[in-house]
Amino acid sequence: MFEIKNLTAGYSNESSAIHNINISIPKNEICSIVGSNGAGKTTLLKSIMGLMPSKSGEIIFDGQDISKLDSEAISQLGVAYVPQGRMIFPYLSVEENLLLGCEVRKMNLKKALEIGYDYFPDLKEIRKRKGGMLSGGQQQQLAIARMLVIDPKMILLDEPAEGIQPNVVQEIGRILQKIALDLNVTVLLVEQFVSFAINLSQSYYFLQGGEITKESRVTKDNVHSIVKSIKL
Amino acid sequence: MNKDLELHLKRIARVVNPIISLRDVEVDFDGYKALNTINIDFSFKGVQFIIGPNGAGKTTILDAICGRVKTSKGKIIYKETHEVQNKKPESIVHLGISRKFQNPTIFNTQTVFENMKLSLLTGKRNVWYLFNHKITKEEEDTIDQTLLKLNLLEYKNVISGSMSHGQKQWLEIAMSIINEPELLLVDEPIAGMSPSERDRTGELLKEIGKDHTVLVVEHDMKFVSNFSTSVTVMHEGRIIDRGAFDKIVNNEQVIEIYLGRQN
Amino acid sequence: MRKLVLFIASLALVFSCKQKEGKASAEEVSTVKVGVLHSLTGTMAISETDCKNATMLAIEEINAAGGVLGKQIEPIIEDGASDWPTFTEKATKLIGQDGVKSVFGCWTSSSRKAVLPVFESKNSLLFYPVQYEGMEASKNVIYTGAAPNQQILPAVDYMIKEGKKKFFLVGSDYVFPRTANKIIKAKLKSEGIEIVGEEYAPLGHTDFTSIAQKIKSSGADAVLNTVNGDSNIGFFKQMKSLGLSAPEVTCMSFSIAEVELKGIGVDIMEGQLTAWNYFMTFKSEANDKFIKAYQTKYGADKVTDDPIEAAYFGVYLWAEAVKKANSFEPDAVQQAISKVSYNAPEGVVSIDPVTNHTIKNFMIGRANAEGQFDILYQSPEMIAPDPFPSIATDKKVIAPGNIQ
Amino acid sequence: MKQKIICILVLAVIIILPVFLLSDFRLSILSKFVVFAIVAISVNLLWGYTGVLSLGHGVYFALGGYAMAMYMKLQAQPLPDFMEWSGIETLPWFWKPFQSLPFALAMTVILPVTLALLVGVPLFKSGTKGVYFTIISQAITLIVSILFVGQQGFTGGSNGITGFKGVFGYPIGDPTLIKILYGLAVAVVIAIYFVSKFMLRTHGGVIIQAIRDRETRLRFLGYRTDSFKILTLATSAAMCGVAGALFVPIVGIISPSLMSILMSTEFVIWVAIGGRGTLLGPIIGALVINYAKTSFSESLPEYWWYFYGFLFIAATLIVPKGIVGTLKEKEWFQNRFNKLKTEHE
Amino acid sequence: MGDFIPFLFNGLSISSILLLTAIGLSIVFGMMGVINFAHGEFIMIGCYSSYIVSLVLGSEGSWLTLLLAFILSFILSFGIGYLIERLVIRKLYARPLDSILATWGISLILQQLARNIFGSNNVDAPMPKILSKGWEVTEDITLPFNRIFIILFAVLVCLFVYYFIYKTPKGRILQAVMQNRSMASCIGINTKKADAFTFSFGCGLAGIAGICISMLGSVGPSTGQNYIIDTFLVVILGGIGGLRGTILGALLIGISSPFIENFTTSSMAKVIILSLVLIVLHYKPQGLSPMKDRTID
Ligand SMILES: Nc1ncnc2c1ncn2[C@@H]1O[C@H](COP(=O)(O)OP(=O)(O)OP(=O)(O)O)[C@@H](O)[C@H]1O
Ligand SMILES: Nc1ncnc2c1ncn2[C@@H]1O[C@H](COP(=O)(O)OP(=O)(O)OP(=O)(O)O)[C@@H](O)[C@H]1O
Ligand SMILES: NC(N)=O
Ligand SMILES: [Mg+2]
Ligand SMILES: [Mg+2]
Repeated sequence: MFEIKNLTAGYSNESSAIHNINISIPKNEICSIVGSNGAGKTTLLKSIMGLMPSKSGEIIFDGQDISKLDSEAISQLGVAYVPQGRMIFPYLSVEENLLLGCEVRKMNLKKALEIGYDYFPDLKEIRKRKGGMLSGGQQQQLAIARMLVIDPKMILLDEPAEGIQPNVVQEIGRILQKIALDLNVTVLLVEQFVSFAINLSQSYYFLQGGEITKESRVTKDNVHSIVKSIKL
Repeated sequence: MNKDLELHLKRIARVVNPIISLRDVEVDFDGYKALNTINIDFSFKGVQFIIGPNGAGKTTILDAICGRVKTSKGKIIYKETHEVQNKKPESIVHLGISRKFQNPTIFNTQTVFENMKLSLLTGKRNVWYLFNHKITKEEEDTIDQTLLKLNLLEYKNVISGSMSHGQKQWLEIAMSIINEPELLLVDEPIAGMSPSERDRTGELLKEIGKDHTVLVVEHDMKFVSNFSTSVTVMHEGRIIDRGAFDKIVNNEQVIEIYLGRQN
Repeated sequence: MRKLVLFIASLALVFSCKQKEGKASAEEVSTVKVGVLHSLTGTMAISETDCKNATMLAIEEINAAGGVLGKQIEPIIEDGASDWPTFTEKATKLIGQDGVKSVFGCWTSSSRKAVLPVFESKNSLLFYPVQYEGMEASKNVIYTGAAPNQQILPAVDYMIKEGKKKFFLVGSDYVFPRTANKIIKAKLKSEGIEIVGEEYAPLGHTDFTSIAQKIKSSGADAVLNTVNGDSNIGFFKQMKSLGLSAPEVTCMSFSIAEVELKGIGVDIMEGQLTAWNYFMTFKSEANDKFIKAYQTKYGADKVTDDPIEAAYFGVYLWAEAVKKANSFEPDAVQQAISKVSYNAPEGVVSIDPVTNHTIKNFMIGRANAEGQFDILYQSPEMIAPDPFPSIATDKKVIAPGNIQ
Repeated sequence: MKQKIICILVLAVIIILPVFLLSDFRLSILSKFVVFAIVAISVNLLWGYTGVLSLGHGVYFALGGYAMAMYMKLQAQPLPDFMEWSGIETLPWFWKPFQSLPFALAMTVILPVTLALLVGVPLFKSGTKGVYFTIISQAITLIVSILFVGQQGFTGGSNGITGFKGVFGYPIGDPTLIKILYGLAVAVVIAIYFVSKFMLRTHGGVIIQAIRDRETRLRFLGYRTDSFKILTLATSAAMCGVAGALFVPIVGIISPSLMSILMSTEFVIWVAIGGRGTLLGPIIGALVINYAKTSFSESLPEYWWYFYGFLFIAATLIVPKGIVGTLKEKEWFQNRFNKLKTEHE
Repeated sequence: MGDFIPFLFNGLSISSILLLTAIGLSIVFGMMGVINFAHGEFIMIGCYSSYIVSLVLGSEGSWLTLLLAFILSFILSFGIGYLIERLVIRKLYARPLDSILATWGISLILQQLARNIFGSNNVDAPMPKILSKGWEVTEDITLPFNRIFIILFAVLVCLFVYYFIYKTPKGRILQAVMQNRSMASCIGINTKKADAFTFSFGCGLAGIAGICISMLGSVGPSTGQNYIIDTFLVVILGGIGGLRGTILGALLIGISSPFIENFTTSSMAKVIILSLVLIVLHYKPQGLSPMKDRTID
């Protein structure tokens, strides 16, 4: 169970980019947050991840309020993050980028590599190249793989489909569903690609101007009407 | 390579009266050939897409044209007269080639208006002129109109760094089109945009494409199908097909390596 | 915003005005002000601080003995900060603002050159305590250090007498070494002796690999060293590790005194020669008294050396001259100073009326294991100064400030 | 409007008052600070606005100074004394034209600008940026100062050039001359302030600030950013040269220590503490720091370095935008105010 | 040919000094982006460490003194570096040019501290007697043992640092933090610790370099100042970011020095070498072995 209660956060020089956010995601579910540009989606993820101090509210993960923790501690609790803009370590090789999180956690590197290349076979061919030299899509794939190999309990994805070729986007959808089900991972997916996101999710929140204006569970029956109803 | 394919590629590569032609272009990054003997012309006008798997070399093609990466072989010919390979980026811009980058790269500490002013008065004219230039009413109108087109007019005096990712994308587009370049290179213009904005961007590109050439790299197939006049497919640093969207989506190889089955 | 800026500006002004008044009104009749201008910070502080101390010691002693002409001496200390323009500024301040009657100070020729115009235009008097390259005889400077003919030339003579045939000149890249070497070269040429090399290292240079190598390959048997304090450690270490040491290759230094020797390290310098007008080991009653007073005041581990001694007796000479002239005015003091003498630690010194330089002793010392110099040679009598050695120039001093 | 007039009046009074209030010595020290303010403006133009940090501006300052000093030295002695004792018997050809004041004055600008072009054209054209330029600027300063020290016969070596008789017909140290020089320094600083203010108002101002923020992008918009950088470097060097030329008659000496790394770094510090990227900041910075330095070194020279050191650290940590930059951030001011108020309650 | 060997040897020796002083800076400046103008003062701290040891153990140099000096220099400069990182540098990671000012201030303070503690006089740090001798290869050629020692030591340090940074997990973690601090913390790295360690490690290496310098020359409050520009130039010439470049830069400058000094004076040689470096940088503005990436600006 992941829960956000009355979260308000923002950049120092303005009022606040998000206000009074309330979100709750049951374990092992995929939840989407959709919203147009500037709605505050990235801000929300950043404040969950501890990259930005929240002004008020609580973020409860695993029964613990993580809103005052720093990113490192949050990550160590098992929260993984794919940021907007990839943030690949440019001078580390693909393989080093991929394994870094595992090295910090003293995990089995060989197994992690296998898992990573299994998800994204394209990365295997370029494993010796420096992360900063990759194409945008390759970096995005690497960013997602990097998050998956550390065996997270919860993952935060900020527009993960951006810049990725269509067949891999489909693959990512499958992967997310699979890890949620098989590996007990809770997924918080921020997207503007509404149909892609809603189709994967069990619930969604609609973010507008920094506030949640719509939310609902997603079932087989209402998927289409929801996708239609969201106008970004 | 099989003979038919070779012939096919030869045929699709050439057009009459191209705006930009790549002849045996090769880009080499410390031994890695990001572009491998590229031979292709792009015709005047229209929104022409380049698609292909991640790492195929699409961005690199745009980079080579606008002078951001050095080609190790071959020629890039603009309007059949100017060889632009390995020229300085600023002189390529002066020929009428403009580039929009994948991530928004705007001047964060300046206002939207100043960003626009900077792109309007490109450095074609001499340093002294630029230094003393006072903006004219007409020029301000041009800026306003472009901003209006992109729904940014209300942000005219906002410091651009404080806008969201999407808004920065718009500004970046506005900056690339304000001088009405003849060849506009656009890399993933709709990344991070919402569906309605995507449509607006598409319409905009289409409109520019009426009089100018727009080369777009994009992964969103819906977008490609709606707005493309032609599609070029790349894979591993080579061109593998080109044609109308409907034809391309039925190419088995393209489906295999790029589109996926259940589309 | 604007207002605040103005506020700050006016504040600064008020402060600077205040300072001026504070200084000007504090005049008292029972004291006479003198300036002490040395580098107390920066690279030259190493050497100059000791000079300042010696000056202060002399002033204290004189004050304790009742002062001069019934007045206590009030020293005003300024820091030249090892920067020549700062010297100029501080000299202007001492003379113009504080109204001192004379100034004791400067070490490098550069700083002396920098303050010279100030002393000349304000017609004040500077007591300069360091050996230097000559070519100067200002009316407004009393030189208590050696002129070239009181240090450099006799040292070269000594080396020639020792049978040295091939000379190598090494120096730091500034005015004293370059000009000194010009004189030395003229001298050696007139003696028909070969100069096998001349090298300058930037000030503060520490890596003497190449220079030492050049000395080695040149086959020199004598090195004349005008390298400045700091760099000498690197220089001698490098010489040593290439196996260049006395007596096969004898090095005569002109800028290493006891204070520097302490820093360079006894084992590196042992056996090397230096030329000065005073050594701490010099036996005289006056010297014993001086060393005792100096160590009592500044610590038993303190050493004295030539510039310290020159700075010390400079004050006494000034006091004697003041008494003789019965006036503190620079002009009168300058007139009177050649008529007095003082029993300095190095012997009885006096000022040559023609050149304003001191008639001095000359000695050669060899560094020993205790960090002192054993005196190998002492000039049979005091040497008269010749700041324009005929060997290097055809100029002559007629009177202080009058050179032809 | 009214406020503006009052402001100008107050400023005028503040500028004129020292002439009557201060002793000659203090006034010439103040003139020196004003000269340093010119330097600070020039450094700020390059760093604060164009984003090019030079840690070698001392060399431009000193070149301007040497040009002036050469003229003044020749006025005092037909053959400078240092040439004599370095064995140079006739005046070298490149010294000869410095007998003319107009030539020397022109050179105070031409020499630094020439060096700036020699440095700027190849470096900026080849795309040298950021820290690379910063370190290289230091190296260049080092090169020139070693050359100046080494060529004692032509430059006075590490002594520099001193021993002037006077200038403009007045002897050095003459009270009238000191006042004239003060007036001159103030006039130049005001002129240069307005020149840079004007420069920044133009489109060029926007361009150079865009260079500071994102140079590569600007090139892809079609700007020859290197030309603009060369232009600002040259302008900045010219300003520095003028400052150097004023410095020499005021202080009475020029020496290689003025083109040292230490000096050049101090220039930058003044700007940083006053507020980079603001017009008034560098002036305030130069005046305040130099005032502090002088009063400190008169009373507590030993501790000056500690204080100075802490000042740099404080400047970057507590007031990273400098004095003026911080004051400008009204919000900051307001916040402080509010905080105080709440603390009181 | 006979002359060639001492030249080459001297070149290597100068290179090794440059390399030792630059390697710490290459980490702090190249990897972290902190322009540490106090780097020279960490070298100075190292220099004084050997002096301190000699004060305690007596001024007869021995291998034990040397060993203790190395240990003390590393600990001292590491520790002071750590303190400074915690207090000052930490807040400046996003502002590289500001770090110039702050570290310049630190450098002034450290110099003055040294002056107040040890006096303004330069002091000599003794070394093992054997090292002050030389190996007489032929009558004309003597290779000083201290130089040989320093060359070997530099090679050792280089190998160690290279291995540590590029081949160990710990090194990779440090690299990651330097390349993207916030992302590194998002994958669970304690960036504060990594920052503090990296900076102090760089300072520690400077301290070690200081010992080697004290074997050649004197130790004074401004010793570090003599090296700072050369050190920065080495890193710049090599190209910011990688150790390979730094090694290349040090070798190039070092080896060419004695050859140039042979036909001109030391001052002129310095001018010529600096000018050559500038010319190389004109053609390779990012240094000899630059770190590339695709981001614009
Ligand atoms: N660094 C910043 N400083 C100040 N304001 C910011 C900053 N980044 C974003 N904002 C503001 O915060 C608001 C929310 O931005 P955010 O990036 O969270 O939007 P988003 O929903 O992620 O948009 P997008 O889809 O474009 O990524 C926007 O109004 C934006 O202007
Ligand atoms: N500067 C560079 N150095 C080394 N390799 C590079 C460089 N730039 C690009 N490459 C490589 O060239 C290949 C093509 O890259 P490019 O960015 O052109 O791909 P793309 O087609 O735009 O992919 P995407 O759809 O992911 O954006 C990639 O494998 C990339 O790693
Ligand atoms: N006078 C000297 N030694 O400079
Ligand atoms: Mg976002
Ligand atoms: Mg791409």
